[in-house]
Amino acid sequence: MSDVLLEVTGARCEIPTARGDVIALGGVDLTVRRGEIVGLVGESGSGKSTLAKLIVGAKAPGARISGRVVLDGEDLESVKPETARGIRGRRIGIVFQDPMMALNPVVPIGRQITEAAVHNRGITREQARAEAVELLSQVGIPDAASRLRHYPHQFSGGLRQRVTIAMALACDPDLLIADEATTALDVTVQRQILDLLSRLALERSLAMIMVSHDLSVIAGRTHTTAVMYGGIIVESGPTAAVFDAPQHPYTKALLEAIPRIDAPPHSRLTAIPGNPPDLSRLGTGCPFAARCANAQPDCLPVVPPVTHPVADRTLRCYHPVDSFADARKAP
Amino acid sequence: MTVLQRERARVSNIRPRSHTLHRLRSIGGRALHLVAVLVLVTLAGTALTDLMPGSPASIILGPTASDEAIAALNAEYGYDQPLLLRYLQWLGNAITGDLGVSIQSNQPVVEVLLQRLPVTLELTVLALLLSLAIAIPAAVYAASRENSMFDRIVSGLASGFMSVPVFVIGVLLVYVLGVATRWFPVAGWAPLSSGLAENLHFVFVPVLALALGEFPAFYRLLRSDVISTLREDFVQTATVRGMPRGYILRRHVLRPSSFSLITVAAVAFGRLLAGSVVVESLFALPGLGSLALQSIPAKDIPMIQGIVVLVAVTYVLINAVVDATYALLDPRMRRI
Amino acid sequence: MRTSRRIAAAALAAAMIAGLSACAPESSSPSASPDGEPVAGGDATIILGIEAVRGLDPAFLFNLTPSGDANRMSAIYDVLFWSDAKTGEVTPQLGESLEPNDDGTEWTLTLNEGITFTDGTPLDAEAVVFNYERIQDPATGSPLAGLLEGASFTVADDTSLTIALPEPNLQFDRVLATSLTHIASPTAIENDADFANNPVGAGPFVLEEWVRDDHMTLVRNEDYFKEGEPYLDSITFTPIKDPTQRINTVSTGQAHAAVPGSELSFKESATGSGLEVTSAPTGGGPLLMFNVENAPFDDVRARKAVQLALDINDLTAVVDPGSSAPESFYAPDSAFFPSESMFVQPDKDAAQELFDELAADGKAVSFAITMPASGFFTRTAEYLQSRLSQFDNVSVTIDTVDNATLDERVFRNRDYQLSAQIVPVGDPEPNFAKLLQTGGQTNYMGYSNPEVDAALESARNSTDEGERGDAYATVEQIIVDEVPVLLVRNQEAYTVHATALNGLTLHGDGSLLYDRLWLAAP
Amino acid sequence: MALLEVTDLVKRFKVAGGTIEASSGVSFTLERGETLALVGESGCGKSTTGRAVLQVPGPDSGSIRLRGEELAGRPPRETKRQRRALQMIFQDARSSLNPRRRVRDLVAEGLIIGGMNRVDAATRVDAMLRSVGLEPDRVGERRASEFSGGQCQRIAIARAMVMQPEILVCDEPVASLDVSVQAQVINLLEDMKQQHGLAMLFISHDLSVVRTISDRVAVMYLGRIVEIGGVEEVYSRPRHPYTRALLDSVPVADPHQPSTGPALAGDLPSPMNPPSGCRFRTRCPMAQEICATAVPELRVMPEGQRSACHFAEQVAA
Repeated sequence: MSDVLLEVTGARCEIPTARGDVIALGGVDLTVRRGEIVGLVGESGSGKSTLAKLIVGAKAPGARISGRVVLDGEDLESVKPETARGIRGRRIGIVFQDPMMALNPVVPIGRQITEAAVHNRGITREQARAEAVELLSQVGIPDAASRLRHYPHQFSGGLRQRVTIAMALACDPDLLIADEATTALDVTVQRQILDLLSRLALERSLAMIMVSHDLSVIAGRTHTTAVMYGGIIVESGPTAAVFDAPQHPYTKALLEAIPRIDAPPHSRLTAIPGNPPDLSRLGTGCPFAARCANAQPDCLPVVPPVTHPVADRTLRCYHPVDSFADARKAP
Repeated sequence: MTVLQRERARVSNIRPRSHTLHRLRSIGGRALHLVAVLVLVTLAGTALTDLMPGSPASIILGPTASDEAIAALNAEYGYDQPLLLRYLQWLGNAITGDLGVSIQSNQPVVEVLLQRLPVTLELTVLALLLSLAIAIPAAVYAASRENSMFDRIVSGLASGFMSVPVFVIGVLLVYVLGVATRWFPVAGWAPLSSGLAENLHFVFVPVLALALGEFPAFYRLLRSDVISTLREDFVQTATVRGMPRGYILRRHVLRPSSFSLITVAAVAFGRLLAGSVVVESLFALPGLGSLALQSIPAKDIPMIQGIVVLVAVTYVLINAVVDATYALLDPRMRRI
Repeated sequence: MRTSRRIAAAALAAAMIAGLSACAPESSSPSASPDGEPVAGGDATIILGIEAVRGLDPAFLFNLTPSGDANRMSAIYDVLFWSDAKTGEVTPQLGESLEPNDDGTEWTLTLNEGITFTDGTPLDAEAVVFNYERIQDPATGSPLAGLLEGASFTVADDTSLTIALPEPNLQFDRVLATSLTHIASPTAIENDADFANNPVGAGPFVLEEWVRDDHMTLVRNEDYFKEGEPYLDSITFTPIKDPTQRINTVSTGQAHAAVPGSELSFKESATGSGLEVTSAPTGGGPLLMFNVENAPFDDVRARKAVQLALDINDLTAVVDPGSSAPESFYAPDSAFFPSESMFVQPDKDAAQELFDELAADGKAVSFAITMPASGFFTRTAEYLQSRLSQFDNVSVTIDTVDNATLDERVFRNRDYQLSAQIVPVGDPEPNFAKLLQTGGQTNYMGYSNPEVDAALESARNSTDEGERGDAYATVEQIIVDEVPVLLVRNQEAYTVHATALNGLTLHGDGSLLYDRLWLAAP
Repeated sequence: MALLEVTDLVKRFKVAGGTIEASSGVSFTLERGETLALVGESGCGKSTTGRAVLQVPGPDSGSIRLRGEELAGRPPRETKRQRRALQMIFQDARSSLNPRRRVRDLVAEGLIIGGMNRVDAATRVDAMLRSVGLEPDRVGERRASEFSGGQCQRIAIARAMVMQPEILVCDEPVASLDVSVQAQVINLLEDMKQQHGLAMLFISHDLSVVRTISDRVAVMYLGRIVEIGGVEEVYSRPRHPYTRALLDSVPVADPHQPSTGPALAGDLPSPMNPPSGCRFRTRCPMAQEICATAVPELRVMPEGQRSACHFAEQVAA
């Protein structure tokens, strides 16, 4: 059995709109190993959610998608759509940003948790219910058995997200995707959910993709980090390495733009000039070039290719940060 | 994006606690509402007949009647009294269940209404059920295959039927199902007492005419609601969890998409109840519509008021049913 | 003096029920029922236009149209005498004879012997007098009271009585045969307050069940005075408002006969559907009436101008396809039908001249057409507006009103300029007279001409057909010259029926005689 | 005398089934040139309090004094002048700007309504646009709908600042902005404060942002201030268990610094019937019996901040 669980290669996604094609993904490779927690970070429009949805087989209406998704050695593009849907439903779980929206308001949560297990794994309703009770207690919902009958609106925001996590786990998947799973939550609840996800990943040997706009969320909880900008992964590598020694100018600038809770008051933030790119008006070259302090004329004609400056790391930049000289020290 | 959504989540968390009091208040409020509606519409019914030309007496006695005879008859029925006094007298009797006697036919109004109601009720209920039975599967299927050939054909048909008045539909159906094929009778009515098959045989074409008139509105509404539900996150969640399309449509999409359909269907029910005049007269059905059609020009005031009361009460009842249905369909509406 | 306002009511009812009209080419002649020996038995369904909403009281024979009450009353009460719908000729039925004295002031009515109402009460002279005195009684409020105003009755014996009229009238038999011909059981009238809803007569059929707006079932009167009649076991009357649907029910076999209403275009669609049409072309018909008491039609030139401006052939073809334009006020079969039409030909130049002349006098022709909201009348109004607006110095508006308003404004207050009514003229007496004589009951025009009054009077008091003919020709010529009314379509009473239904006889304004109806064995 | 003095501010809302006291006796002061942050999780009443200060809508009871002059409960007509000294910007700048109007008109609106002639207003508007980093000749004639979220927030800031306010109330001004743009707006607000001697009431749920921009901070929980004091003091030595838990929950963008301390358990209780005594007691790891019966008062702590906790002295450092 290979160490690699998921391999995405050359993923592209173009969405036709009235203003022209939006290139939501411009050729992305991503590898997730068994048990690995990958952070996928980027600002709005970076393509991180599109990538997550592409992996689970969801797409915007009319979107044109290409690239290969190989899950545990099986190429999901080469099998029938129904088969691929079944494999995905069974082996990948996904948790969305807003639990209120991700849960059907008029169906009891018990049914929502069990339906996929009944359908994908062919177990009986009773078995599925028993499992659901177990799952709900695992994700920290007290009195789980009696709450199966309840509807989403009868739960608080934090509990609701726990319910969607239980749903995602109902088929005992190998990969869990948390797409901005804590963004809509208060900071104390976010902490609870992040702790829960970390614990579940460990206990169940889950591989996990944590998608977030917030570097802080990714920092302490992932093995590897991929930074996205303008529809491509600009930099990836072991989380500590990426944070300590960012090589892409965007990663570095992003880290400096974050207000730090341990900085003295009124310390000036290093802002990135300009605005995130308009994906329908992307130029030919590096999408970050217009805002980049290191940009040179050669950044513009062609998107930088993927390079491997050191083992385990990828970079798409012609003029990387001299990261080793500039390395930040751990406190 | 963040705070706004959190705010929404928080608001939806807040549930009322004092349910009994709330429910009592809402029942009391509804009863009060019913009374107010009834008073207003029956008063308007009385006043409207005042505004129409001619008097009941001149219509009863015919064009040859002398002015004295008309005055005498008006006095006998109390039509020389001021509007308010006349209304109060009527109201007093109505409270005891006496809606008076028809000026036209001399029959007790309550008796006539009870005789007519089953016909119209059957017509309305069946028409509504049939139109929903056509609209719901068609709308769900079309919405799930937006812009497909099926969608375009059915949506075109719906627009077509919407722009054709119901009497034209009726005439067409009569020709096709009655005159040309002789499958169904072209007019008339068989009460349930003459057998269900016979009854349905007579009622089918009028019901179909009404249903074809009603289904476009249902179809279009449900189709667009289903399309927007299909864009909801929870549908996407179910899809990526590997649930089959049909299951998702049945289990996850239909119910949350049907709230406005229920409201519109209820309004349609009320409208059909008093408004199937065209179909009732085309098919010669002894229902409330044809009764109203006779009573209004004849200035049969007791009958008009009786119809108004009946329709108003039905409207209020329907609203109660709709509320109950909402609670059934949407657990968020339930007062725990 | 109050007679035939009921005609206006008939017009109203006809207007109410007229609806869709199909396009049809030139009308075909009515087909006759196949001859053959009548067969007993069978149940017939007959479709009428409207429900007898106010019950069936002979004193309230309010709606004379065949699609309304007259057909039902003929089945239940039968007729004392009937007037042929085509010729107006009076024939006995329950009655045996009806003879005037020389000057027409006294009429002797003799009944057939041994007739009883279905409740056992004898239909004798007393019963007839009871009915007629009830009509006279102001407390009854009968619309027919005017027909018997000032009359007195003397019972001679069980089966005969004399009717003394306040004024001579040699045509009274025609009045009696159309409007005073239904006699109800005095016992039922006296004992049953709701008698109108439980009618008891001596006719061929007895009321068995009546579900308003649905059906009225009548069964054979086993004690009917004619041996072997009626032939049918039962008759069911069903009211259907939509005229096309009435024909559809017959063409699909759901019913045996239907009375389509006043529009003649349905004849064509009925024969097209393989149905029989029994009809009686009569005189008179739908006519425009000018209010001669108000501007602009108080000036004869204005009426004349409209007459000259209109091409009645064209009007007929447009408004009621399948009907034809009239050539006289009298039916083609009538003895009074003129050898040469007195009706004027359209002359647009002459019409324009008159309109201009009136405008120059400061009397420009500007008027409203007050019409009931029904197909035939509405189309007529629209036709008038479109054709007359082609002329200068004319302006026409249309005022479509409901029947209550029409009754109030036109028939009661005469607050209109141009309107319309339908007056069938089987015989000129009584309908034509009541339309045109000073103060006549349907004279809503306010028209008065002593010459016309005199001619009508002399015709009424004459039994000589030649004398009557001269008088009616005089009347026709004056009406064509002075134009208080303008006839716009021929009139034809008709019933559409399946081939199997035989023995249709049209009386009065077109109702059937029910004793002689029979169904051919299938 | 403080520039702004808010005392015992109460604001209630009717909702289906009852009443919520969103702001439940809140008191604070704001000095000239000072930034006070109201921080807390959703439903704590921070936005309600901020809006009540601007009378949108006004409080149900309590006092709001601007330079000693009472604003609460007085008709808008009488306090027009004072209210111009208070301006506000919102989280969703896009929807607070009419998308069909031109930027110059949007910014000038308050001045024109205030009675300034158009020429003078135009000069002021262009100067202000420049100072928020927008080139008036390039953006002035465009419509608000053509701009991104960050640029809209700049326009909103210009629109508020052109009125020359003494106090700017910022309601989650950067919550919906991307990190890279958020830094621009925070820096801009700091510049405005420096240049114009502005006082700010800064409402936010983000403790990192609050740390960067504020002088003082008030931590709110279920309609009450539980701790208030200088940013340094509160962040380095919190004296309320809720503040402690909040700080522990904030994720840090440093892979070597894992979350510290135990996570706070449970969810926010229903604001319709908050817990008796100390409202935080249902989730507090330190709760004792007294917390259910006695409402803790804000007490001055050795570090200078004030904390409303019976056991403030024992909160872990």
